[in-house]
Amino acid sequence: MSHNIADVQVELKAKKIKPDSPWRSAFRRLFKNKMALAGMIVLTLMFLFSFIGPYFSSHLDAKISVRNANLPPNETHWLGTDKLGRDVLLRTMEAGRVSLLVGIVAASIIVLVGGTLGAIAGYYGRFVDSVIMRLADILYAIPTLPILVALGAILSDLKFPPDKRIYLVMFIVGMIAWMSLSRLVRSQVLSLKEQEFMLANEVLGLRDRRKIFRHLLPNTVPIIIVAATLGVANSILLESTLSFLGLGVVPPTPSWGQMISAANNMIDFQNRPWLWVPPGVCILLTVVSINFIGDGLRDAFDPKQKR
Amino acid sequence: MKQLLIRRLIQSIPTLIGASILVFLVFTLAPGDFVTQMSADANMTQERLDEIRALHGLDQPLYKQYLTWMGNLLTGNFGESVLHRQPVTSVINTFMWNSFLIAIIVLVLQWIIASIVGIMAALRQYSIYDSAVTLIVFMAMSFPSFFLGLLMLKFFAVDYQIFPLGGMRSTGSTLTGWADFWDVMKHLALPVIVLTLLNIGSLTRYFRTNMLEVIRQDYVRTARAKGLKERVVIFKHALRNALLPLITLFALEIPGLFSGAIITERIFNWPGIGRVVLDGIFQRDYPLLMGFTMLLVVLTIVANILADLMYGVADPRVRNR
Amino acid sequence: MSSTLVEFRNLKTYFYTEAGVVQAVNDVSFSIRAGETVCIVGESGCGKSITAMSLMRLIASPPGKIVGGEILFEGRDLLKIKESEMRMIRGNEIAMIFQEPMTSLNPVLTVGDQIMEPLIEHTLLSKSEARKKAIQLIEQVGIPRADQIIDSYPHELSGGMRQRIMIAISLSCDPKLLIADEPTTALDVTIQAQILDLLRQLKKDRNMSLMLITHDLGVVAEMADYVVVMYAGKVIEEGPVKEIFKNPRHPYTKGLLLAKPVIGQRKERLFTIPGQVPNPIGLGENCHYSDRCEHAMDICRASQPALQKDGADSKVACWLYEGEGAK
Amino acid sequence: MKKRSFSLFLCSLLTGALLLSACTQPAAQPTEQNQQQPNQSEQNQQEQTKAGEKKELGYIKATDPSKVPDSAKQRTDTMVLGITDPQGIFNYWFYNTVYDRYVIEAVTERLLSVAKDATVIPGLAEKWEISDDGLTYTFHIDKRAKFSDGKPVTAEDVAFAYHVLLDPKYDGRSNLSKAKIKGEDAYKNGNATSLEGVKVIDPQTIQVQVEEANATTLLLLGTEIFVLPKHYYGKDFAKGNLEYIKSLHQKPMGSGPYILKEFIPGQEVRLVANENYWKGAPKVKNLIFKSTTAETQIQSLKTGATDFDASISVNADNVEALKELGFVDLDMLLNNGYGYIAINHKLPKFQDKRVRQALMYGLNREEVVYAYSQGYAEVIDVPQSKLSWGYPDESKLTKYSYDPEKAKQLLDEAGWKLESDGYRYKDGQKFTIQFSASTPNEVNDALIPIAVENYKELGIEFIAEQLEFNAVIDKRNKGEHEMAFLAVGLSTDPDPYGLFHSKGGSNKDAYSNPKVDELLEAGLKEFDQAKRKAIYQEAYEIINDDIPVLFMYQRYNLNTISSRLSGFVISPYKYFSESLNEVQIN
Repeated sequence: MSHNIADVQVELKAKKIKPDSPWRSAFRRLFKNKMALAGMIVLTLMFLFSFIGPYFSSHLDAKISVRNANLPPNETHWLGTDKLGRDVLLRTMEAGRVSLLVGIVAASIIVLVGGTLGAIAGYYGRFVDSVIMRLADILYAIPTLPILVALGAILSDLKFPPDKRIYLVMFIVGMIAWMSLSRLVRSQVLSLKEQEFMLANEVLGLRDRRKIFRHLLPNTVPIIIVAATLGVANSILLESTLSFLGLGVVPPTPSWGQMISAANNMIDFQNRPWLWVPPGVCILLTVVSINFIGDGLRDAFDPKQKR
Repeated sequence: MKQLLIRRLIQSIPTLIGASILVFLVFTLAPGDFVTQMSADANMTQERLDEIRALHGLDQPLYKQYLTWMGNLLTGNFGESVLHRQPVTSVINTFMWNSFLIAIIVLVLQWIIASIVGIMAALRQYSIYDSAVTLIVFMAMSFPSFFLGLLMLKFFAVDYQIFPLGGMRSTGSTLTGWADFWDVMKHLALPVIVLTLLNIGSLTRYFRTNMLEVIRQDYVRTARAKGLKERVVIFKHALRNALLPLITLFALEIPGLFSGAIITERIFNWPGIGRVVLDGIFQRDYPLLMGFTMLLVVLTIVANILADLMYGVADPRVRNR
Repeated sequence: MSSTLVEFRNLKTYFYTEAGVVQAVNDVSFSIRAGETVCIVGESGCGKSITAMSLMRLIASPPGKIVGGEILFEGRDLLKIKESEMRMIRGNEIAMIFQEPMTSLNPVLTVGDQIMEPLIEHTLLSKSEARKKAIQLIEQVGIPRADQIIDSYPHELSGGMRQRIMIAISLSCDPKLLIADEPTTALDVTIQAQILDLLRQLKKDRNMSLMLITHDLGVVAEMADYVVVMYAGKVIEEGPVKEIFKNPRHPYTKGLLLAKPVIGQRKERLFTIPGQVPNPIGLGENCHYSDRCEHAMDICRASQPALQKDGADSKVACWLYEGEGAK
Repeated sequence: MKKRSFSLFLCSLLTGALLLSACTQPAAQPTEQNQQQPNQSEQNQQEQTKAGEKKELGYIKATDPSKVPDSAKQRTDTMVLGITDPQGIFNYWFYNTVYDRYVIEAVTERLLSVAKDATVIPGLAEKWEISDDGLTYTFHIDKRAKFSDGKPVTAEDVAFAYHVLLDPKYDGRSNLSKAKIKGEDAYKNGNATSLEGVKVIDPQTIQVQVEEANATTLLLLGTEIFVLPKHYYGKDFAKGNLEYIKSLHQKPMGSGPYILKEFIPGQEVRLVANENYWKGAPKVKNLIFKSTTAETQIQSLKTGATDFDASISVNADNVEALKELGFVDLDMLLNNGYGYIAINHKLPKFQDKRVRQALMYGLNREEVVYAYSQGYAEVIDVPQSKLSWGYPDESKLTKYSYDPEKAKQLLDEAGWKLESDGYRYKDGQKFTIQFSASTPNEVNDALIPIAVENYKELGIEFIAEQLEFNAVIDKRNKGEHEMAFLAVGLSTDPDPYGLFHSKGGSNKDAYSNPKVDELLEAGLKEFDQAKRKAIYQEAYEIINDDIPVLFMYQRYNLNTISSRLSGFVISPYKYFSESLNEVQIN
């Protein structure tokens, strides 16, 4: 009746059961979520539209010609022309590059800075916690606009190349928008610290850094993901508001926000929809799809998620 | 609890000082001052500009300006707004409460709708209702504020004239009491709708995420095993735990009640503080800006202390720390 | 023999997941008599908890669903009655305690509050009466300083004390049946013994039946009047505890008993049953234990043995005893 | 996925997810945002007017007065004037924005006024004499003049005005020290208790002595002085104590046609007619200034919320929309000011006149101006309004119409050689221009793309940077700018001293041309208008040739008046608010 170990190992190998890493199963679950799928497709189209689209346009070297300004959509200009006679379709594509990159730059900073600082504040508590949280208080209260105005001037004194400036602006925007995420991560870490698995780590004598990044942060992944997707979405919207207030991208480089804000009087709004509909739809599709992907990621990533 | 309060109040003093220095630097770093505006005038001469700067102490070294400003602040004198040539406190007082009126209505609406919609979406996860709500919520979040504002203005005020074209009261209205109340309500309807739509998205998703987390916990299953009504299980057991992380979000809304919505106030011509501060930024009205920002800093600190206190009340595990 | 309190008849509970249909509980029938302790034994994943949850009708649907069979409680089929009627039974006539005391209590409500809830819900006691009853219950489950404990929070109590509170909660409305889903697995041995003594004592005082779910044969030996052995969603053997321990019939039951360490018998290696519990998805019509059973015959791999009477009060589902080749 | 750090992985996953392509059939494609197609009034859009063709100027009558909305008709005794949000400083001595000035001119009056064609006419003073040496000015106050509380306007009130404007603590916009009144220094910095040069002869006459006079002194002492009641504002007034005056900003009192009843910040200003106004009671009983925004100005007129608007920006869209209303008169006139591009003469590359002329020839200014205003602004070649008597004879000026070849030729002459990379270099330096553009600004939005293109053709790299308005002005005041677009307002007097004299107050471009300096100084000293006109003719010819700044445009200004109102007296030199007592509802 006795079976020795060897046979058991043989049998196990025979069945070649691959251990299923959390990422692969998360990926599989992500693919099953139909909304997230749609989001990914639309977002990929947006990327192709923005980064590859322009090469197909026949108006690449078109000069500014006030003659055919504000033409409605016609066969040469599928989406009509803007106030300076430039092809709206081409501009929308080029604008996509700026808006998408701006969104991702700001969001990754929010996630990196906010998540880390939140976890550290939550984990160490007392002194470290109050310093980080008070810094967050101050930054939270300072209105972003004056900082951006001051920043604009400083950059001009330093002779910073104008077209790169929007990314630095977005870096700064990221640096002053991480507070709400850090606060959420901190509160999550505070309650997580009470649970047994952290006590178990304590017992194992793991280094603090490992405990924070390997154990605490992964458990805050759902909140981080929600914040990351909101971060990308809000950054794209913030860029458009900045353009509305004139602090966004420097003409002639276009961004979706700038194209919409160009049509901010009632007349363009009513009589020339082709000026603001394309960028508006682009922002809408991009932001909605990013949010769906974020949501899908949240469901897929959640270790406790039973589907 | 009291001990936590005292510790936090003591901690807030260095924060206030740090904030005041940062606030002062941010504004003085911004190039030009309100006198620069005047230099565009044809009959202005450089001597005259320097005279005015001296009168306002702008020619003093930075640290001296800071000390005088802080000195006045501590005695409650926020200085005089250069743009409105009135004490900063009275300028803030006139405009802030208009912003507060809209913000408080939006806050109440936003939290009620977001909680109901968010919880329902969590309870019926992956149902049609859930994806419909998610879609609408994402759509609302994806509009730039001025875009949504103009769209609303176009449909409701210009094309169908259901709501007035902006402003806070009808022109030359001498109404009082309830009539005046309804007149103001009619005027603030559109800004409230726009702001609620804009803010509702992220909150609904936070409610949904937290609710999903909590519903799978063991104690919810225990509650059901006790034979409690489903309503009690969800709203007493599950919701209380789901609310914990959102308390911090609620506390963070408090400063927002007073800071005003710059873009919406501009589009709907609402006499709020947001618009006044925006003009203040572009016309370099330092006393007004610094005074108002310090007020917001104090509010934020109070809000955060409140958040931690409320968190302690709500979550016994953190309470006795 | 006292009357039958609960009778499971061909209960089928399936789970519809992405990977396929999991037949967690597949045609299970057995009964629990009033005042009797029935232990349901089996490896994890054999469907014993699902059976209990089906009795309480707490299967989350989607993805789970009770697809067939009946559960008669005092003659009433619990699967047919309306949800509101079922809710009146839960916590009142049938109560349940769970394995994980650390997370089974709501962290933000006081212990007293959670004990009083079923009282206020089912027995319409006033708040003050409910509080007095709660203090009594806390004392009955053997926790000192009951009047202070009632206002404390779950995180302030030890694992053992929390399980006692869970028991206090379940007993608050004098249920006829108490389901205990591996109540002591998460506790250390000394506490485990105290909890089991408490359960035995309470069962005797209140003439309550106890449905104890466990994978620990030691607990079965100590507590059970009657034992039901489950494997891969089916009942493969049941009988009085002495019969099962002295004269196990089904090869799987034998394997289980052999795997138990016996004091005094030194062995260099404990017996292990070869192979693994089969994947619950796509179970065939064969005897699910056939690929691990050393007595497996062709018939075993072809079709399923039915649960046959085998002796006075025992049953077994195995082709060995199907009259054909009774050794 | 060996690497295990979660946060890094999160970002790569996010971008990774974005680049995935093949996947199963997507269920719910996010719905296309369906835009409701507004009414297309495209027909007139097609026949684009050629750039630069003149648009109609002057008073365009309403085509169909009957279409005045009922809500406006119901206001039988009230008129609502739309202006941008005033700041509530209704005191000429301390106001900042022109919107406050509209309210000021409804409530208070000035010592001397200005006619439509900018000539000085009586105000509160019915007549005035200037001594032969031009140093003593005597003003005789109209006996009928009374404040709204019935008390007469006296010389004492005028003296009060002079003293406040020269007070050591005065920080308002008026710059009376330019008039150089005798004893100003002693009063301002010394311990004199009153201005030596200001004498009250009798309640109706006041005499002012100045140390040095020029052609603008009369304007400084007369048309720039608003007279406020000393008995109301002067309570416990002493040198250095203006606090009480400042507390009355929102409760002004003056001798004007209207009395301020109520100011609702951010909303409206309500005024009622001053029945015993000394020039006859105004015809409309109630006056309301309502705050309007750029987004809703035209709609307010359309829905009858306002009867008039002074700040609708002039472009083809707005004019077309206003004409569609039918019941609105459009008073189109040339704005008394011009737009220009400042050049920093400290930089060697701009010091050569030929380079500056090349920058003029090389920029297609017609296209920029047309793109910005759709024809509602005119390109200028000299920094003066066409309506001013000081405007030079155009035949003697060079017209810098767009001529890239001439510009290239000038650049070659100036030694900027064209290299292989398409850019011009001189002693090793590439010709680049850093242009500081203030935002948001419609002119810059049009100018930058065109300038980038035009100057690239010449071989000049034009780099635009976006800065907030004050940042641009501050940068220019410190002389750290290279090029920046600015607009400036002109006064009733044609003297351009401020911007083009080397010691001019607003000349921050280090431009200095001795001949121009000499002419401008002579122009100021001369009193006779004919002689001054000849001086300025010569000065402008030199400026036109020397191109101290790139002249851009003089735009149109638009006052939109509902046809139910009439009687406004408006010109580039006279705001609508100074003739409110003549307005009537027809």
